[in-house]
Amino acid sequence: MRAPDNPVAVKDGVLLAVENVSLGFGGVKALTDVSFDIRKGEIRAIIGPNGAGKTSMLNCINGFYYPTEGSITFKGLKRPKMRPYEAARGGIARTFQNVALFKSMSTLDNIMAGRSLKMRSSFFWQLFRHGPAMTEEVAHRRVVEEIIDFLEIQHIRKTPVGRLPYGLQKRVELGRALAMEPDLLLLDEPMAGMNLEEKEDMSRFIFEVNQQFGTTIALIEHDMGVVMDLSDRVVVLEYGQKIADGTPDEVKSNQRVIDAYLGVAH
Amino acid sequence: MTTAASLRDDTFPKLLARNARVRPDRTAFRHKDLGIWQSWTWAEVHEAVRAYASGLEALGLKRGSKIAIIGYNRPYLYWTMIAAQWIGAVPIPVYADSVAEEMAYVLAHAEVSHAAVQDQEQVDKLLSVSEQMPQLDRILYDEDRGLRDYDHSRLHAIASVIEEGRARLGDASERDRLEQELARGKGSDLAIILYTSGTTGRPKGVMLTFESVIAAAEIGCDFDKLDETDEIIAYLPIAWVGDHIFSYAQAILSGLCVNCPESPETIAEDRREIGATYVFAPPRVFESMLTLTMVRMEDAGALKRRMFRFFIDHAGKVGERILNRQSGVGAWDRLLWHVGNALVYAPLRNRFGMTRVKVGYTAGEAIGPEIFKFYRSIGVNLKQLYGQTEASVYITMQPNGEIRADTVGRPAPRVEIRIDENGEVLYRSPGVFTGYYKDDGKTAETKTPDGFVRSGDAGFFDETGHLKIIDRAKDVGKMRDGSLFPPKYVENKLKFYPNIKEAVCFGDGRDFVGCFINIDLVAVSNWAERNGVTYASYQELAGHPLVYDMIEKHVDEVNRSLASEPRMGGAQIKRFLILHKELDADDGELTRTQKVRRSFIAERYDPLIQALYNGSTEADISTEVTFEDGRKGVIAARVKVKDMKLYPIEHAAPLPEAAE
Amino acid sequence: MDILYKIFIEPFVFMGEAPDLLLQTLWEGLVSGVLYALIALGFVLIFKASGVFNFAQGIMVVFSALILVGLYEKGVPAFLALLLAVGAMLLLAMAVERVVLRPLVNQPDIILFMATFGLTYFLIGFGELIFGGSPKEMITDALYLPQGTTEVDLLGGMVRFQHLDIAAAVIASIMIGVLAVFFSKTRIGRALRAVADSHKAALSVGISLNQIWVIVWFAAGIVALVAGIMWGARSGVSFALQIIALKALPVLILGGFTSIPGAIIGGLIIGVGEKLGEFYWGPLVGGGIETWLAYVIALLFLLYRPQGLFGEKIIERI
Amino acid sequence: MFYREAGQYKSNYKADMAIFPLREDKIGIGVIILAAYSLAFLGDSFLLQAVMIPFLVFSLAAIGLNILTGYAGLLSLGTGAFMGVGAYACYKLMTAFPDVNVIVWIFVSGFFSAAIGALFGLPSLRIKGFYLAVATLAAQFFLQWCFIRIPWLVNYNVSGALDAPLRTLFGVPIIGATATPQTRYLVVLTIVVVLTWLASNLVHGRIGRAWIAIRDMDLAAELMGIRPLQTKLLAFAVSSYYCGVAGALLVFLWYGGAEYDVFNINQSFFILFMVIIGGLGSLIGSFFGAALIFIMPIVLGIVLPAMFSPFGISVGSDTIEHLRFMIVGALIIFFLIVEPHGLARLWQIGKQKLLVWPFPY
Repeated sequence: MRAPDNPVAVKDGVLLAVENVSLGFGGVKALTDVSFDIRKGEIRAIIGPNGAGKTSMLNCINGFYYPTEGSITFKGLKRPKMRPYEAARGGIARTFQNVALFKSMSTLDNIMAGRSLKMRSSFFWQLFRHGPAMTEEVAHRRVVEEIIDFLEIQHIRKTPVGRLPYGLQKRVELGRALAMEPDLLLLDEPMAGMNLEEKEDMSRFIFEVNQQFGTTIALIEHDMGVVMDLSDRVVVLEYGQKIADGTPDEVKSNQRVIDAYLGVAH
Repeated sequence: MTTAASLRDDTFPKLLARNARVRPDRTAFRHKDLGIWQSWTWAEVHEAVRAYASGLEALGLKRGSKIAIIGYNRPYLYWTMIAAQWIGAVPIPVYADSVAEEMAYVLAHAEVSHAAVQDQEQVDKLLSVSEQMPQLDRILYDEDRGLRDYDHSRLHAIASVIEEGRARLGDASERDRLEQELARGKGSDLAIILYTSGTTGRPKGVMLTFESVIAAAEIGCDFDKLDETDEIIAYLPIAWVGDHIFSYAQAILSGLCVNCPESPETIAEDRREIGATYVFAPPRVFESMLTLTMVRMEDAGALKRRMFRFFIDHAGKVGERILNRQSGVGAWDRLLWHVGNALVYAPLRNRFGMTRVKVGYTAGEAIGPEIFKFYRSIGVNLKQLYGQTEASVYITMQPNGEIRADTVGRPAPRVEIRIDENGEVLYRSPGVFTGYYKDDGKTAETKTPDGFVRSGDAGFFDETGHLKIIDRAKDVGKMRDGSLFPPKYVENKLKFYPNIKEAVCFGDGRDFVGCFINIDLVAVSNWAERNGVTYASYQELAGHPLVYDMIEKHVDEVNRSLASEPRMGGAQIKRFLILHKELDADDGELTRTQKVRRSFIAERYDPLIQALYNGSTEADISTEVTFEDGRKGVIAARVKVKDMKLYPIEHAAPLPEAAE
Repeated sequence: MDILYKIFIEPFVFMGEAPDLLLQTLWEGLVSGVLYALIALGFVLIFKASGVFNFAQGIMVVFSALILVGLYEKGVPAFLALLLAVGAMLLLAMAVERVVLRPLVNQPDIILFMATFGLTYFLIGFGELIFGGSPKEMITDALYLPQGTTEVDLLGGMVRFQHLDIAAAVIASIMIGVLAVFFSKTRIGRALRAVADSHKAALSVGISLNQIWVIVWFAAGIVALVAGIMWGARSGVSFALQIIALKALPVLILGGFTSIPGAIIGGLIIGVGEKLGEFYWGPLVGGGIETWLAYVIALLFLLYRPQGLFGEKIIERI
Repeated sequence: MFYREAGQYKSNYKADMAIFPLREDKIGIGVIILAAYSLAFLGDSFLLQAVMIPFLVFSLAAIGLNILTGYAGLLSLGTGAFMGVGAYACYKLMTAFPDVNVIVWIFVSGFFSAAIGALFGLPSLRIKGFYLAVATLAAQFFLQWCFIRIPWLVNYNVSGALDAPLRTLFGVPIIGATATPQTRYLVVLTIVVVLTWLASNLVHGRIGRAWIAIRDMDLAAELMGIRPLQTKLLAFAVSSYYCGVAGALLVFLWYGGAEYDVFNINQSFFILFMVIIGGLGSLIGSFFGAALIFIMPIVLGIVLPAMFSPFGISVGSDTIEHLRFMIVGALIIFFLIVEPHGLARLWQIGKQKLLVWPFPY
């Protein structure tokens, strides 16, 4: 696992800028005029009550939805409407709120699948599982093993992920996203449903990913302790609108945020 | 071949150079890392270690200085030992799971200037107590994970030290100098200091020379004919003398391959993958493997279970004799054993990862004879040995064909043993240590002027010339009539019965031996179910007459076996009772490691002791207990005392083989 | 150019020139469309309530008709035979629920789909074993189904209406109407809808899933019986009929797997489209395009609207 | 029980990623292939012609469908037609270029069905599940119609049927009336072994992982950069290639000539049974499925009369036929209930049991 090969020169250190984005399904507005940016190398948290549009925001960022209004600029380029796999090619990786692993595959194969983007040996050699195909397979296996080592999941290397407990599945999913060596890593509630120990492990991994590989991370998380600990900056959404943006301390003392979380009953 | 040729090669670095010469392409080390067994040949190891030695010198490690080695079994850590020895420094392996304070004591006591550790965890530990070890100058680490942002002025990656050494070795004069360093080492030099924790007090540093370690390694290699085709899996603490002899000394001496597992959780799987030919494990490993086997077989289908039982029983009858190549096994039994081998034994050995085992050893504590026999009966050549750090392991060994569960074997080759009047075992061999580091007083206490070492264990030779260890020498008491009373020995005999969970024997300074017994609830309630015994509580079950009858039978058997052993006949149990409650660490009756606290129990159950020795047939007792939720309560009961028949002491009578 | 003219201009010119023929074709398409719809309805009923794609629906059409005819041939009065056939469908529904559905509950769709294949094979073998493999005449007279034709002078030509077709259209329409009422007005019908929405919801109303399966399979069986009588009257009762059941698939695609109005409208579109295509464009390629035209229509339609005519737009979520 | 994996350690990734990492499995496969070849010399003509050749041909077709349905998760009911494309293509090629060895044409004919398959796979980007099945039905009926209506395909043969002209390999007839079952069996066996090996390579590598990823969780796969359309089309193409070759083998090396009717919808269903009963997503399952679905009726055809005759009941052949249908149908349901993941799962469980023997898990 290395830091991204050729870090793109990004103006002002902004890796991704969301500008006045709105998103609607039919009559329902999921996002209204949201703007914020993600700087290179930071951990950016997106928080907000249930239904605030956090996941929709991630979906816009990785090309799964296209904003009805506004624009998203990634690596200095305004993004056209694209298929999700093109966003992946652009260097955005993602984990999901409800684990979306390939259930019948082993941990190893799941993470190997995350290397798909980097594999390009021809169909011909694939047929023989020999020559360039095998060389490539071995080279990527090594990278995958390093990820396995990093996430401390050696003991489940060959277990079909469908049989793993939830916490480990989340870890494998993180591994699969890391395998893409992304410039921007989107984590949708990476710690949902975990016990304290698992949460601590996961926080450590996220932190180390950020530190060791310099990967920029945007994460949605409900556990405020984790968010405040991990993230450099926090953006707060409520009912599809941005209500606060700043460092954890700033956000913590923001009256609207306090209202959204505590004061005003929904 | 190794033994004779190694006269000149009297240190491990020299032996390594020899291995690189005579078997450069054979695999020396394997380490399961990144999903596969990364391998290094002797030539590669030699090259890396030489560079490492040079790199260590560059970091200021000098002849005579000490380097601590802390971590799980990793090739780099073993190589640190050879590299240090190459330039005349002394490696000091330390238990990786020690807490920082213990480590600080050992490192300060040994005055180590360098430490080579496995990972961030150990680095953190050392840094946390660094002010207690001012002489510690450099820390080297194997895994760089998490250490990126540490201050690297005194911290080095082992790989980079080796690289540095390689660069230095580019210079021919440095190469020559290093060859001279290698040649300067001699057999009488201090090779290693192994700290033993001991039961009391501070750890003591056992100093061993190359001569003694190599001599000890030779004893084992010759005894079991180890050579370069053998494989061992290194998973026991590197600070323990066994690992040092088996996975280090013998590996380098005979050129066998050392396999380091991936992580502590994957040992079972890694062991199976490698299929080691030379195996060492403490009894608890064999015990838990057997337990797991039995538990899993409970879930098997009825037919398979029955087949398994049948063949395991059959193996119990003839398996050992077949393994020992003894005559007297009928053709039919032999055939049946081979069928069983195909259906049960060989697959079992395979699951245990013991398909290729040439010889396996267990030591450290007594192994249950049932367990020991089980492995031997299914064709695993398991042996016991008796050893100590001070002897570089070997004191007694079991020669092929003379393997018994209840003895630890004959004196190992080149080892002399004598037993003093208190029953303590003393030994002398080329492997014995030179002394405790910086503790001449202790050395003088332990070593006699004629070079014998006090083992601290009491034992005796049975009439076949095999040594039996009965207890720690200081725990062996004398009864009023002067006969020996080894409480643990008797208790262990009792505890080998599954129905007996704990036994506490009394007899020191008394007329006869009396005993408290704790039944094993699981085993006995099973038995009760099968025999239609109904009961409402532990207490009722423990006091049930039928349970008493059953336990009485066990005690009787123990007495019979005691009577047949020299010097043990006096320790037969005259009276026993079954305790009405389980001995519990929460009540202070057991240590946290589940050992009985005899004197505490004697005090607490004084009325029962009175009853044992004043001839009454029952006694009332009430004890305060602590429940799981922390509440306290009182249990009162009336406990019965049983008298036993004693056997006449038969001295030279031939032993029945199954004596237990 | 010529070919384009033949495809895009000539047929329409022809339609305009002979509107009576167009009307005739439309009528025939409409009638087979109603019958397609009836079969599709059987699929929809079962799919809606149990998520099973019942491949055996086609064979149930044949099987029910066979029982009716077979019993009649053995001397059972026609309407008693009809009653017995209905009873047989109930038995079948119960057996299917007990033997197939219950043990396979919670299995993936494709497994249940395959199970209905097994059911198909079983019913073919069973039907043939009892009633023989040769085609049979539907007992049109005994059931008082009208026969004969009426020719009506319309749009400058004679348009023929078979009485049987009229009856089929009427009966099918009544059948559909009854089902619609059943679903919206009765307690059981509403329960069925609850199941379709959510199994949990159904359970909370206190309806046993197993009972519902029996009911929908029975309902599908009756629909199959009606379809069997109608088709049988038109083209004889034989196992070749099951191939027409496959025609229900494009109908389902058009209408959506869960929509009853969808099944009806889809049936009509397919029936009419197929007849028009065969009559006006078929000769261009040598005829016989009826076998695949329906599928191609459905396919093209799917590319445009993957969720079907009445399906809701699918918003993919992650 | 037979496994001795102790000591079979892997010191490089290539060995660790081998398709059969355990020695015992390698030996097992070797033994099976050897046995299959020796059957050519030990088995009688009936066994080879009526059992083994069709079994292998159907296995190949089942592998084809399994790649599409089992691995990539795309349900297809058009297998029969794709087989037909291969058969007709092979016929055209070998009659147009009689000098080129027919083995070459058998392999080439698969490319034609691959192309047609990919074409009909185009809708798979937008439609899923049973909807897609209907798209493949369009292929089935349309192509079948083509086989009937385009006389050029059969070289304007008046009978409208495909015939098998004499073709040789190394001078030995392998196609045509004079080809012995033995030589035909050897040819079919070799082709099936080679293609199975290639398929196994494919599904264990990057492409296989992409297929399974699309099957298990298509959205996640796409968000990881796997292109859905390319991946699905490739599955259609490869699948149809296998079906095409199987179709060519079926007509020329088994039937020795055939009519369009061979490639009807029932053939498609038949192959689908094999895949489901054998096990979705398993190559070995394709063989099991083919064996069960093809051989079971044959066995029933032999067993049923034998069962009735002792009771003095003589039963007509149609009754036997009807019973066969019933039993096959009932068995399909039975197998689905007992093991919905197919015989391959049973095989897997069996192997696992042997591996951990004597332990139950």
